[in-house]
Amino acid sequence: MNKLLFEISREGRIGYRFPENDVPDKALDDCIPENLQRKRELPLPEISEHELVRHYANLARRNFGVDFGFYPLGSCTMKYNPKINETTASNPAFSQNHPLQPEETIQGSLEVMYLLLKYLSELTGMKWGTLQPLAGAHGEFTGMQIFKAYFRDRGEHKRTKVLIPTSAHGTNPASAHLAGFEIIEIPADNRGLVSFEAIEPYLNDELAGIMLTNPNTLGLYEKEIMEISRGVHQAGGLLYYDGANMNAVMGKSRPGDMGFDVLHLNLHKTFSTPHGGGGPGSGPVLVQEALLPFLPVPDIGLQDEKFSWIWNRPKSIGKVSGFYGNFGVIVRALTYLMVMGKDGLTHASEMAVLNANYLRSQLNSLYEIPYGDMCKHEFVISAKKIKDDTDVSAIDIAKSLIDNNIHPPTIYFPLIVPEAMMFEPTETETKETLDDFIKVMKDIYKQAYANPEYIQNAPVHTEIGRADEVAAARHPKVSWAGGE
Amino acid sequence: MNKLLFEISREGRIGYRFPENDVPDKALDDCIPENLQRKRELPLPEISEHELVRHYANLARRNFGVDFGFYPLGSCTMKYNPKINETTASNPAFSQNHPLQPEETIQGSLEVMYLLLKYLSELTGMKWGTLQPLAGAHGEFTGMQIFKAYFRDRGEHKRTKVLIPTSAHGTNPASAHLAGFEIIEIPADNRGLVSFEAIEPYLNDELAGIMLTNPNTLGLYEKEIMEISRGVHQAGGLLYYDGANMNAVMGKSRPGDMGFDVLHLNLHKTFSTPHGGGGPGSGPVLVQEALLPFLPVPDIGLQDEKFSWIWNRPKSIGKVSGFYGNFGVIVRALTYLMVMGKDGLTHASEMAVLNANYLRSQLNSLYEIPYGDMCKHEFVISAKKIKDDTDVSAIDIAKSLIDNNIHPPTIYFPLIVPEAMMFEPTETETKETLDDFIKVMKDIYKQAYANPEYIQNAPVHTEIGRADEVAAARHPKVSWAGGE
Amino acid sequence: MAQNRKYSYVPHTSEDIDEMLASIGVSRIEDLFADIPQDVKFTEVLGLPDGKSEYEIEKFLQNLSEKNDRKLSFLGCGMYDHIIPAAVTAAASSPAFVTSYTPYQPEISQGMLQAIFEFQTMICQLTGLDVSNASLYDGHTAAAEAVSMAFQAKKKRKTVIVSEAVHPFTLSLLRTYFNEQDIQFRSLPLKGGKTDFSQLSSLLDDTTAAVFIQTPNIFGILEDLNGISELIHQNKSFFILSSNPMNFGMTKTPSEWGADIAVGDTQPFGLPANLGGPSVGYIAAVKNLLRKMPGRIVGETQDDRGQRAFVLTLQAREQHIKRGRATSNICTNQALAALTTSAYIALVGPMGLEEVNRQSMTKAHYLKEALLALKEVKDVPGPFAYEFTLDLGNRADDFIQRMLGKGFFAGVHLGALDSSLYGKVAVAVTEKRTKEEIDRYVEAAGEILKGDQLNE
Amino acid sequence: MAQNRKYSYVPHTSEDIDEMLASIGVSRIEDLFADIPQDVKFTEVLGLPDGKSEYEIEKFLQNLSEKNDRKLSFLGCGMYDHIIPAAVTAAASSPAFVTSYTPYQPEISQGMLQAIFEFQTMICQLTGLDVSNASLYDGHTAAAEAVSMAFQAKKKRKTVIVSEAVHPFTLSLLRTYFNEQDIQFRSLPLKGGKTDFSQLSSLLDDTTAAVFIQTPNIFGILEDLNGISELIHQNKSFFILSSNPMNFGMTKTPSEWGADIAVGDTQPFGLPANLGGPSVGYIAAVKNLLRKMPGRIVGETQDDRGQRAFVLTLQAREQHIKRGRATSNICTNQALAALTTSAYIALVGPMGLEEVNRQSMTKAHYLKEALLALKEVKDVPGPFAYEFTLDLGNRADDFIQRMLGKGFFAGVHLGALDSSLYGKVAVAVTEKRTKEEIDRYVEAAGEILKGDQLNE
Ligand SMILES: Cc1ncc(COP(=O)(O)O)c(C=O)c1O
Ligand SMILES: Cc1ncc(COP(=O)(O)O)c(C=O)c1O
Repeated sequence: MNKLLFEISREGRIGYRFPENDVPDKALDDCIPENLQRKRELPLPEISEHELVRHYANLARRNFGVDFGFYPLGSCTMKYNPKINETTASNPAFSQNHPLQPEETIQGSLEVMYLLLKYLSELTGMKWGTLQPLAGAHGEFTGMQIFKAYFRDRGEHKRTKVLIPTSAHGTNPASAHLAGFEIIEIPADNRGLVSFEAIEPYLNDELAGIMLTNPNTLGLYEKEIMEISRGVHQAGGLLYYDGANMNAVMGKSRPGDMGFDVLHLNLHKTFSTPHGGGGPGSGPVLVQEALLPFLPVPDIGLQDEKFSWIWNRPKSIGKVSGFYGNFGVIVRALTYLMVMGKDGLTHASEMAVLNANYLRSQLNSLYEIPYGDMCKHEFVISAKKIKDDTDVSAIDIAKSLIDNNIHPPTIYFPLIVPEAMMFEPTETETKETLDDFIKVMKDIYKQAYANPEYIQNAPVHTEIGRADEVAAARHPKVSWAGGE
Repeated sequence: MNKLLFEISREGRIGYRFPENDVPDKALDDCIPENLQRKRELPLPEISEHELVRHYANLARRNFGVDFGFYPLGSCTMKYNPKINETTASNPAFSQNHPLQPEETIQGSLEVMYLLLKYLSELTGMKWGTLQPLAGAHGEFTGMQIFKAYFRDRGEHKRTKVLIPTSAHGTNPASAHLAGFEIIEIPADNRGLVSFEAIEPYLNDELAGIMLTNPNTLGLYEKEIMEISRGVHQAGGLLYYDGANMNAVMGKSRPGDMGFDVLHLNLHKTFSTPHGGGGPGSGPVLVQEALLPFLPVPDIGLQDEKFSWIWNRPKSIGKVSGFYGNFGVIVRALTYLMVMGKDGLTHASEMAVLNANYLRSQLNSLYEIPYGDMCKHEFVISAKKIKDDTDVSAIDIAKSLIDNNIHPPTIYFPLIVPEAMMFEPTETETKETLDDFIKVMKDIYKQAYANPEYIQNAPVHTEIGRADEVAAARHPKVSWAGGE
Repeated sequence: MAQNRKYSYVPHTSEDIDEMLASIGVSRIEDLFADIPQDVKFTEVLGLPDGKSEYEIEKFLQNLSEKNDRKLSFLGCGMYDHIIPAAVTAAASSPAFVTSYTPYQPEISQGMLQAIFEFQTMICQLTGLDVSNASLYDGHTAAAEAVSMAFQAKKKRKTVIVSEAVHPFTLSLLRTYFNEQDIQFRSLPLKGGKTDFSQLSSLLDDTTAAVFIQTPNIFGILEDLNGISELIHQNKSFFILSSNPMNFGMTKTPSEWGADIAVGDTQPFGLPANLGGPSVGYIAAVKNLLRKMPGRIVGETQDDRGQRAFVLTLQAREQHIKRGRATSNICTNQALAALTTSAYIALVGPMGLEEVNRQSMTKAHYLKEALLALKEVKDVPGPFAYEFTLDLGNRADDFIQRMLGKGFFAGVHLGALDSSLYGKVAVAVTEKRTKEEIDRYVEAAGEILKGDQLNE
Repeated sequence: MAQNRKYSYVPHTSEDIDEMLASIGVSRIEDLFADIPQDVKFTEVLGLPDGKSEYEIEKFLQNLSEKNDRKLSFLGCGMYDHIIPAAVTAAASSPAFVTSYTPYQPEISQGMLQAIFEFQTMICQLTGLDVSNASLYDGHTAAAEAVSMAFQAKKKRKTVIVSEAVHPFTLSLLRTYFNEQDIQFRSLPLKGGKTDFSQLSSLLDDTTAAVFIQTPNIFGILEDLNGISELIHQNKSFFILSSNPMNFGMTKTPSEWGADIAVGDTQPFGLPANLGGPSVGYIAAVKNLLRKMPGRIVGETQDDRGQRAFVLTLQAREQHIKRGRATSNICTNQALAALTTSAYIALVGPMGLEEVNRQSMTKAHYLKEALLALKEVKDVPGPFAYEFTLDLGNRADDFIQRMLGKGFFAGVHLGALDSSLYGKVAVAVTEKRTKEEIDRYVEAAGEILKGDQLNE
């Protein structure tokens, strides 16, 4: 158990030495009026460099990452993050540029961004886009603002409704709401799919559009996608594609060809950039031709072999983040995309789907998989029957996986599956890893019936046991408050 | 427990992609005669990049380093290894040079080596030296060859005896022996020191010299050093200084001023370069003026602001390693030395000695410290009384420290102390760390008397328990032999 | 034994594939995609380059990077060129942090959870406010989240008052975020290089959810916020204060000014500018806004063995629970970058922050005085820390361009961000710049500006 | 609040120092050095620079490094410019490996111990021999350790026969190591670019402890060792074979040639040249030489819970136990670099090694043929893998110098290593070189050499 930085702090300890000041000293009062000066003490930690390094080295030992084991966290595409991405991204000639440098001094970086946009457009079948959104949800919000700007431009002020399947990721409704849309939840049919039938009632002049992910969060390909997209378009609406699941269909099926007008991708999923304990990510947005005018500014232009920022976009929704996106993440994604190439990306999707279906076929006999008989890159188990039979729930199974050095799947999502467990193995896992995992899942199943308490008490091999989340929320302690 | 690389290997698995060959293909037989071609299969592992990364990431979790906790391994100076050293050493403009590049293309690297030699000479009070030796023992061997060349040059062929204290590190006699000298062991006196009296009988025309470290391996300053050096010199012999303990005396006492003729330093101890799980290190050798002609070739020269290799040294002992030393380690050491500067190095020695004496003074009441009443950078406890009383031995105490997340000291060395435990805290540890350690040592002491088996069964909190070293040596398995 | 070029990072041997297909019960990979309707199946070849070896792509990108050109930088305007200690970067590079995701499973995520808890604490310590979160995308979106919080907490109020001295990109972004018919922006105008607070009373009314101020403002000038919080609070509105947190090493902090919500970007704490990202948005607020906070929050609790444990908490605010009614849509944030900035703060400590501030301030004042001594130069006057603004009028672009030719990124022409700021050039000087560099800047500027005068 | 410049990396506050001194029972730091006799106390000020900030030293070293100049490299001669996969460097950079020392304590060192056990195994797999160790300093000192083993195993024999085609630095080093009166070196002479084995029988006698051969030899030429081991073994001497192990991807391995001891340097496996170090000496031997092996050896055993465990073993050979009678004096070795090379071998695998060899070979042959087509160029003939030698006579230095001007490290003038090799230039071509680069080399060489001819 690590102490907190504040608990190892010692007054007067110096951690780092700066160069000596080499311009003539100047009194603080001569620079900054007294009433603008800080009076409060800063109660920040004072530690040595060695302590700093040890602190984080030991914290790191207490964290699981995909570099350490199987991490089939559904919807998150925890694939291997190639180390070469770190090499290219840490090149100081990329990483040390200021966003407001003159354009002629960042031609290489602009080309990186331009190429990535070009390749992503081709991969998704879209026209062009922006790299400005800083994560998937941010991309969704950007997309919804583009919807809005489009309808505003057309004077269609009545279009305020966005259809979102009940199985959608929480960010979809949150982003649409944030952008001022009214959300209509569309239930899945008994196949786990959105049927044309289900959306038909809403195909009217109040419809702004629909947000879908395909394959959907059950890992199933939306079979009626073309009917849906035709219907939405005929009703004057737009289609938004949540690209979180793009890893299933690269080179196999393009959102642009499915009729989507706007989409985001998660570079930190499909394109192998590391997840960083929760970020930074990157959520590029791509659009069809008709929506180009609404993209955030600045765009990147290429003329006479010179790249430049283009600010003059009168219909643009404006800025959605401070500068141009998480450039460090963008370099990594381009590296990956270019190493993989067209065949590599297609092959990645194929193997991702193969791995998922292999797991699915092996777990099928014991665990209930309520929807579909084939999946794409992920699938969802319901532990409901086990729970009813043994009182062992999805979270218990998840915790038991931890005891087997496997990161749990996404649980209790999508909401339409009771006791949901969503597994996404990704393509970079070996058959041996999958086989080990299958064995563990079978053992857990047996234990659940034979000795349910054993599973309910998991994990036992970890440094901490289950944490009291109710107490955490009831009496929130969200910052260190001294030695109390 | 990690599987071995060989155990995760799968035939046909590809871990890495090379660029496509872009010159016309050529048949193997057209290049290499058939009878020179390999016929044997190479049974090497076949794994994916993700597996490789995971393998080593998990191995790393199973290894303790000074980045993770207190590591008071005596004689090894496990101080903090500043991260800036890694930054400067990994600069490709340093790391990617070939040793046989034209001199004019490595002027920067030659200057690095030149500066380091210059600074080390000043710090030790010597004239000049070589960076070629690749570790401390290698430096000793180089030094002994310089002794030999010196006497050969003077035609003093009878000088074959080297005096070495019984407390010396094992590499001292091994290096002297390897260089063809006969070793005379000098016992410590009851102060734990080498007395002039003890060496006096050997001060004759068979004496080649003496190898000493000062402070010695008991952490004690050799009080009679000036008598000894005068005696040895008067008898026509030379003095070799094992610089492993230099961390105690920087800016406080210089081997050159003590009368030493040749010495080595361990850059991986005093100069903060990381120990790398056992290497690489670096063992520069420095000499007094009279011994300059015998240094290994090439030397580094500076003329008209141009650095060059100097090969023309007819009396040189020749080469002692392939090229010029562990350059990567040299860059790190120079970085450290320049960050520290003269005051910083002196202060480091002061604080190293303060830390050691603080520990010593706190442990003194419970543990027997057979020699000295003040120490330099390290000190040696004897667990003999505890062993006699409780049957808990030095190794048991060491293993019990492991259970407390502390790396054990060096044990059973120096050989002159029964049940020896040699502690070297270094200057980069905080008082809090020392206080925690003192508390653990006190608890262990109490436990040893109260519940000796508890200590004898340590460690229990580790992934493996005590290993059967006898079986390992009796039936050596030194490589993986398939699934047997 | 030619290598199959498709196999990048994919471990499957052809035997693996055969075995797996067989056990699934299909015969070809294509069968796994049979559920894709024929009319949306992609049957062409992607118009992307062929895959290449890592080595070739590394060379390619190295070559691209060499088309960039770095000069001596005096740029600020939201991103600052401070010294980044090697230990900070090293501490944050551990694969265990880098390759993990959001710490949903506390039992195997205490490392990241604790690091974020420490980040939250340090943001509270710096701002003097009570609560913070696990990070937001950047300082500009943090501004939007703060305004959004204010609107959520004051459901009936639809106006936000924004100083005209905030970063133009922040302003642009706020307009993107809050473009609803019923939301109104009111501008608190400029007076010289400062916000004209004399107008505040008249702008405040019962529709005002929040007042948004930035200090140091876009000109680098430190706003005098004396009495401002009282005005705002009398009106039951929220006081949102945006700041470069590096300045807290020396200047008054949000709690001292009475702010309810503090936002900004922690990039100056150990992150390279990286053409604008990743950086980290911070947000801190008074205690009673805790349940309105956006994004992840880490809290302290106990495990079932009675040990201290950290967990994601108050998730009922978040999109995965609340969906359309969440306090924010943020999911993935900037965790690793937040960890990096915590490590920076912890390493340099309060004394280090003071040192950085003192040096940056001293050097910035040294430069400004030397430039003003050139006579040809006018400034936007006002007290500042380590960024100031010159008023070069028509010569601004030319000055920057010609300074570029002499090896300097001389400053940011604010007119490029907002045309109303035409002629104003913001110049930032950090502790990283040496006297020699600053003197060269002055010399170069002198040559350019004096030359100009002659030619005019 | 000026920083105390002495405090680099030292955590002590002045209160700490006071408390500790008090508890020791002295009043000043100086008292802790009271045991140093007055006449050896250093009382002056060290003639070293003042301490500086990391940032300044980093800049200083960056500037120094820019005095170096990298060209397109065709250098070999013991160090080769192969592609280094990013994953290899990353795998070996873990602080847990970097900041540990020799794994004396198996309970907290299984990571390094297993990694070394794997290294040993891969060296055995590559050479075909039975046993190996945890690494030696470099390939050249490994040669000396091998000869030393032979002398120890054949106590009465005092002669070693060494081919004249071994690396001159190896030879120089062997002469440094074994300069005793009673030890004799006998030379196995050259015949063209190969060792003249017809002389071997006459040199072998009952004083011969070992025969030392290198293949590929200093000219890059693959020695034909057919029948050699039989000759040597009939004489009860040891056959020591030194090789660049990269070649084992394609050419006959030590066990196939019947060698007793194999040595060399694993630098080609993932290590940058680093001006010559760190690299890694490997040594492998037949089983019955195990107890004569130098340095650390890791062995497999079991712990007291019955689990597999790795430990340092056979320590009775080593200096810390045997002292003067140890098999070698080596203590610190090249562990981390050895781990790096294991990671390389494991990542590229047997197919990768073949690929590297096939490409390097093809490209080297492509270059050599193109150069020989220039007519002006003679070579040292013989079969080779990816390094060959040109015989440029008097033009060697000038050629290298002028190629440098055109952007190439064109080769190593062997005459600089050993004057008897004057005029011979060794040229290495790895998989890293592209056709375009090689073609440029040929063009440049053509210009220089043809020009020469005209001027002669
Ligand atoms: C299906 C889906 N949509 C959207 C998101 C939101 O992406 P981000 O977390 O990058 O904001 C996620 C990721 O968690 C997701 O899985
Ligand atoms: C006193 C002493 N001398 C010599 C050595 C040998 O140094 P190295 O291990 O670098 O060869 C050591 C290190 O272990 C030592 O402690």
